[in-house]
Amino acid sequence: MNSTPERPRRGERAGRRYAVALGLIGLPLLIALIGPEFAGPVQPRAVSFSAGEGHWLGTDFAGRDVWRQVLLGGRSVVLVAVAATVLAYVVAVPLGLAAAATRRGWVAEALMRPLDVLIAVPSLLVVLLVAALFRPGPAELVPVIALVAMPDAARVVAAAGTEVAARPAVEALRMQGESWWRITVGYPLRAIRRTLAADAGTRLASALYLVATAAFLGVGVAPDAADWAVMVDRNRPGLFLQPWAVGVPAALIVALSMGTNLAFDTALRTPPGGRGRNDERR
Amino acid sequence: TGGTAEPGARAGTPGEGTPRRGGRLRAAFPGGGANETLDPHLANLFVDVARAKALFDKLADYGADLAPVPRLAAGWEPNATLDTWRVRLRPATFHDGRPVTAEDVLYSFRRIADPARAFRAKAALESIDHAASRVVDPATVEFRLKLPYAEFPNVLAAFGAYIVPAGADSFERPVGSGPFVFGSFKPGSSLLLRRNDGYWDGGPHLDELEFVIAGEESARTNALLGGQVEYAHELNPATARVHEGRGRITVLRLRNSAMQGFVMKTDRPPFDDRRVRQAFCLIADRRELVDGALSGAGEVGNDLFGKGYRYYAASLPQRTQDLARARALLREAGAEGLTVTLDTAPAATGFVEAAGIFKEQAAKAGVTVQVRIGNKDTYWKDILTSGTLASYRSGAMPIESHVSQRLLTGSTTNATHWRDRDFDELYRQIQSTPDEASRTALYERMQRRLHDEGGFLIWGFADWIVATANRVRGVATNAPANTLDWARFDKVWLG
Amino acid sequence: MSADRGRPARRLLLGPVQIAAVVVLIFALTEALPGDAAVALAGDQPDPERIARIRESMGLDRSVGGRLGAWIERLAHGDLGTSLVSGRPVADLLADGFGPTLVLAGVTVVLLVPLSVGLGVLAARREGGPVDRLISALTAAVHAVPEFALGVLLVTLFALELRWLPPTAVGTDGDLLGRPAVLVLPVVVLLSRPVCTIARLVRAGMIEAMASPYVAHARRQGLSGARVCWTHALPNALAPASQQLARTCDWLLGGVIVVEALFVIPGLGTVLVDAVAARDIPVIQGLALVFGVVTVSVNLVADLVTLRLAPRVEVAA
Amino acid sequence: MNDAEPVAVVRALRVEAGGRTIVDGVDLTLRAGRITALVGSSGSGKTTTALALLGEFPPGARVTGEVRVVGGGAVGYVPQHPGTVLNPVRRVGVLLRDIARTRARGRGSRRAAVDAALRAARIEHPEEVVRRFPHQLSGGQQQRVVVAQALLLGARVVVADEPTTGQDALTKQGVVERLAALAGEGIAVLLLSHDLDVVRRIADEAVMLADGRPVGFGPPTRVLPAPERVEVRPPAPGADTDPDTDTDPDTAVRLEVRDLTAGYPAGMRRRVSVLDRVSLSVAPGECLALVGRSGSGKTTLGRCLAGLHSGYRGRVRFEGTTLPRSLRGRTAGQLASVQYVFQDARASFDEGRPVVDQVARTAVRLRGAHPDAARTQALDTLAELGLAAPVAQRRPGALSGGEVQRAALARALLARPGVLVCDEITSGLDGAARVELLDLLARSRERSGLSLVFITHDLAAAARLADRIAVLDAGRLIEQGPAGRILTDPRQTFTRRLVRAAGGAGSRRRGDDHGDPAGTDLPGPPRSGRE
Ligand SMILES: Nc1ncnc2c1ncn2[C@@H]1O[C@H](COP(=O)(O)OP(=O)(O)OP(=O)(O)O)[C@@H](O)[C@H]1O
Ligand SMILES: Nc1ncnc2c1ncn2[C@@H]1O[C@H](COP(=O)(O)OP(=O)(O)OP(=O)(O)O)[C@@H](O)[C@H]1O
Ligand SMILES: [Mg+2]
Ligand SMILES: [Mg+2]
Repeated sequence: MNSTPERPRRGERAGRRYAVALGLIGLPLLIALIGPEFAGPVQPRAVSFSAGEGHWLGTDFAGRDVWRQVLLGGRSVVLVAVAATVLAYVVAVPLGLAAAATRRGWVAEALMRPLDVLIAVPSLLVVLLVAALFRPGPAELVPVIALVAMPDAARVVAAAGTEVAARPAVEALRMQGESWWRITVGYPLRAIRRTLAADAGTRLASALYLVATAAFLGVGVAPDAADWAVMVDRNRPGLFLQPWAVGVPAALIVALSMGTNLAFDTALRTPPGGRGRNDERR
Repeated sequence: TGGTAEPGARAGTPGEGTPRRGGRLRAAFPGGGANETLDPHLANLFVDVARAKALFDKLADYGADLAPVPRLAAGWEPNATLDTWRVRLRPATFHDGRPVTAEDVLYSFRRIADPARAFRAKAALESIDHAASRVVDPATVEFRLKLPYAEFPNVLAAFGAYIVPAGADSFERPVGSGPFVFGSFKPGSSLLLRRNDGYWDGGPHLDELEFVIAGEESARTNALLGGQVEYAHELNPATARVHEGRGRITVLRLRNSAMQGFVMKTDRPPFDDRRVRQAFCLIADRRELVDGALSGAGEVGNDLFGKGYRYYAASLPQRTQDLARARALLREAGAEGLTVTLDTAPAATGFVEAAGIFKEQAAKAGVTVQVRIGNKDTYWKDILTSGTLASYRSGAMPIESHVSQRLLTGSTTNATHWRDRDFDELYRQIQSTPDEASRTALYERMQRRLHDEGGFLIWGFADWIVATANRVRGVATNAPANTLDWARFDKVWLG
Repeated sequence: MSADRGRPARRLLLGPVQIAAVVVLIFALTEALPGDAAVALAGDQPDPERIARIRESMGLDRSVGGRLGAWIERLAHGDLGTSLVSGRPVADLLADGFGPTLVLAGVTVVLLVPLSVGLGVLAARREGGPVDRLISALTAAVHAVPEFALGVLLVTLFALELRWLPPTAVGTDGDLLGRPAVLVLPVVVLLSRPVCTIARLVRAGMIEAMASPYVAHARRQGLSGARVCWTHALPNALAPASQQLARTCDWLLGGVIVVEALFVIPGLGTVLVDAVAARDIPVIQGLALVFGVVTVSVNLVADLVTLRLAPRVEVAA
Repeated sequence: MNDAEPVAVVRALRVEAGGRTIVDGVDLTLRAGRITALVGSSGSGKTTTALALLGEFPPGARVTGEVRVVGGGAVGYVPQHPGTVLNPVRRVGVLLRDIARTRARGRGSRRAAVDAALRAARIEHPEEVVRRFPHQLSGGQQQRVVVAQALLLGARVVVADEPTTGQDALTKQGVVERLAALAGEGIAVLLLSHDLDVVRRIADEAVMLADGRPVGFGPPTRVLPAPERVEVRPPAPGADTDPDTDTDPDTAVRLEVRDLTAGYPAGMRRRVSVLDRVSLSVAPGECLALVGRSGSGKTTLGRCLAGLHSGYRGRVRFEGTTLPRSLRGRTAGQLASVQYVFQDARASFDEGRPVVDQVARTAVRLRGAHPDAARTQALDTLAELGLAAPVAQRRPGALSGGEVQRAALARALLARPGVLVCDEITSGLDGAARVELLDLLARSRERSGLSLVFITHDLAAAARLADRIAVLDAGRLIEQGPAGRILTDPRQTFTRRLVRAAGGAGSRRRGDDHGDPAGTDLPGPPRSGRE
């Protein structure tokens, strides 16, 4: 067994991977942020799902120019979905970790059981009701989507945190009189960051499409709003007539979600180097 | 008065040839889920009507121009004052062999009108004095009406006015007089029917007819393309455009099937001012609405219901967008810089799109339209009483029905709150006029008034799109949805 | 989670309470929805007099509490009530919907577990390698593709162009197992997103576990790579994935609206959508009961798995 | 002595990591049937060298030299920290059977092999232990389980890194005998140990490392310094009045334990009892050593005091007030007053933050010190314990076993506790470091009246530091009294056996425990200059 000591430098490859991830996020983000500035004025409608005639990506279900809609449609997606996902985790992480860390059974039950009840309620009902009672706009949609995503996230967090909360390192933190926040959230959060990133990355896409469903039911953005997720949903009848109207916004959403996930993956990559020694010394 | 529509033109290639007997046709419809029943008087959705029509008959049905065509009724005669009508029945039998008699007719109508029940057709039969109506002989019914009613045959063809055997109240295994006999039923999923060889209008060509439920449009299309069904009801205009002329399936457009528009509440500001209503009618670019909201599958409207139907005032000039005049009218009415809320909901295809388009058009006339998305399940009730401006649509019905249901002071679904004594009087006058030519003139007068100052902004008439497998023959194309030749599977055969 | 032992027992006791809470909450939400069955039934003929009549005939003129009470009373006798709209027993309606849902969910879960765990493990074992990058990119991408788009594409390709598979389940009348071919595409669509989420969670947990000292130690003992991976690392990676799996079971058993619609499979999702649209409260209540039972039990199982995978909790002070 | 065939060879090994050379120019030849010992002070590179034999290196290390295991194959390895290498979610039996299946066919023979290995590793009640999760074992039991794993593997080379730490003298004897027997079976053993007695007794040759460089090679007698005799400190005058009374009415009581009965949950409703009505007390400035066999409940007792184990009946009082059972209920002051140093020091650190930051937090949180001041204090305390600033600024993963152990002590000391419960804090230390550490504790006792509960297997250390010794056997406190008396004149048979075994582990007590601490056997530059 001859040791082959020199290990290849992996920094360069990581750099390339970051570039791919950032490129994937960057394009949709750029369109979302500056797109509206370049959208230009409202144009007269054409026949829906038609191609050509000055519409280089064709027209959408309501006869509007797809490219213009794409330029306009990123902001709400990015703002609402990202904000909702972030909000969901801002609540779910402390909640889940607190449930994982508490020693009193009833505290854990009091924290988590109501979430089970929420989970059992079809989101369709929740959104319908919110639509009927509050007629919320995009900003108010954020908490609604967060509410739908939060219980699931909290459960995943609690599950990942359960093992961490029982580690001797946590006992040592308690021994040091560390703050509740550091013991319950700070340290475990680092330990479960990979799981959290994987979970959050996939939940983002779900949040996006919930925006579209909600829009159709009258919550948040208008059902014919320029919003990528809404576009994907509403242009589906024309999928074969005018694929761009679904394809382009869907591709942007896929890029956004994929880029986010890959960026997480790259950022959390195991540092290069020997395995064994590192391991023995955890 | 009994009209006779010429049989609808049949689809298919010119050499479609003579009908062939046999085979099973599977027809996919959007449905009402596991809650469906086969009670024809409960019919509500298109699929209910199509199924009821296969199993039952009405006394009359609507032709392509929405004039009543005799069915179980062989004919009808009014008295001089138009308030008593004798209806003669043709010889026909129910599936269990019993003849269809005057007794059955009266039973059916009384069942529908039962105040303890809430059948949809009840409102249409309101004009009949059920207690005074009577059996003359087994083949003749005499209807006594509360008022003179020149267009009473419309009632015989009313939506849901099916004739069931006397005493029938359970429809687990329905017995009707229609062209098909009940086979088996799985609510929310499928209904299988067999040919009724003894049908009075000639037995169907098909051996079997199966209705399958597929709520999603793409599922119906896919099932059709994949050979799982032979007939798909209600396709998207976009889907139609994809497949039209490609030869894989046959796409049929049933013109003038659904009126599309907005309703303005004529008794509430700002629409209590007729100039504002007129301005709104001038704001609409109807072509843009048809193209954008209906994907081009339809015709523009002229703020009048029933384009192409009997008594339609086709001579009135087509209204087009005129923003300058609209602005002027608004200025006159002191309603410059107006802001209105437009209620809409995904309750029907094109609603939300049309609202969005109209919003943009209104902006050009300096009117701010705020689109408010409501709940689709309660939409129709909501807009009946609340709001000022709302999306609206209507299926095919005679112009008379439209007027009596929506535009009279006592109408139950008067969404424009159009309440006008003179107008009511004009309607009464029409119904007391036996002479058809005079009636036509009166109808023109009535529609001119509506065109000028009514609360309906009717911008278009949507095609109803159905598609069939290429071997399906005999499907009528000029039959708006809900009329006699629409979904008339007894005349269809497999080539 | 806490150190006490009575946890599973207490959870079993809490279960009925939770289910009751679900039922009451869903009842309250449906009640709070604008409109009722009469309005929904009246549709575009909202003749007020007719609505009042329908309301009366449905018993909707009774008080809210009275109706819930009557429902619960009937439930105590094992009677789920009858549908307001069709008058059919709710139990029948649910049974009709539950069959297809169970088949779909069952087949999906049976395939989901090995597939997602397999992909996650495969990616984690080669972190940063081409296989991992491929799996990571694919799972991230596929997860963001909407179900209907995937469904439509698959149907177009495999059913309409290649004609290998039937495009919808039309004609099976809910008997899906009788014609397994109709299940293929729906199950693939159903699998698409959960496979991605669970695989990503497994991958994340596996990377963590594979870098742990106990896995390194297992490797030193000459155990085969596969064994180290599957029996030493994997159990430590499964807790979050098991929760997500529970969520997926929940989702599948609650009815999967898009797939049911796309493939014409009248499962519980369709029943729910129809019942909500019709404001058919007895049916919604019946569904609430099903959802409550399903959610509470799958969550309980997931939590027991989580606790088993963190045995040290029992000594946590 | 060079006649047996070499089975593993290390030539000119040089390992650089974190910008410094950890191991430089180490040569090692392991021969079949021979025990080679690798000795040297804590942090001298022993573990690094041993892991190189397994082909493992610190992350980001630059490695030159040659490592060759003749014929390849697995190398048995007993790691220094058993706690972290045992899979937390798998039962001990499964972990062992997994290894057995690579060699034995059939369930029966696997089971037999596992059983034999557990017995060979001196585990009592193996049938009970196989059903447990690793965390349900005491530190010493875990250590023996990893020894059993190495035995099961049947490798031709076995590397044992501190296999006897955490074992009481009686058990240690057994483990040592087992290692010797292993060599007798023709297996090459590399023994890394601070326990020079053990090395002298069983090693065929020894390599001594200092700062990563080999500084001695040859038979142990030549390489290692000559041992000295055990000297037990004469009993303090007046302390021997009533040996079995744990309270002295004259002195104040700082910590008092009354009728402590503790256990662990086992199965749905059962509990296993680990401590049975233990009562003891510690006076201010006093050191009570707690000794007993591995698995007798020492750690459990310590954890009860610290509030880390709350499943007990009875009472723990600090200066007259009953302490809440769980440390979650304790105030900062109460936390500071009773501190605990974990037996498995490595597991008690957050692997993501530099050691010094973690150590300093104690002062910040429990004494309200300013973060900068806390850091200075942390660095000072660490330096006193022989951990220079550059070491302290690394993450725990980059510290040697003895180094983390000392860091853990520093972390607890920074609370300026009234009572410090030390759980096996000298097990990973060489003689000199141990002496330094004990002296530091002694100074603290004098300076600030620190009371110590000193859990140890090292009777010599106990003798050096403790005023009194309490002996635990199977959860019962069977004897306690002045240190001198217990060590010289134990009354209970069990204590007698324990003391005898400690004395006889190498026929002599560790000579380096007493006498001149600076003149210990380990050459090399002064500790403070090690970096
Ligand atoms: N990744 C690393 N980066 C920098 N220094 C390291 C790293 N890993 C270990 N060291 C240092 O290398 C030295 C040798 O470590 P090693 O674990 O080999 O010592 P040891 O002889 O086994 O000590 P002990 O007896 O305390 O276990 C220690 O001072 C340690 O701090
Ligand atoms: N979580 C647990 N569940 C069940 N039994 C346990 C648990 N933890 C420890 N034990 C058992 O309790 C007994 C006492 O353990 P403890 O750790 O207190 O021993 P110890 O005296 O510190 O031993 P060592 O010297 O080996 O560290 C042991 O037999 C051990 O197996
Ligand atoms: Mg070491
Ligand atoms: Mg211990």
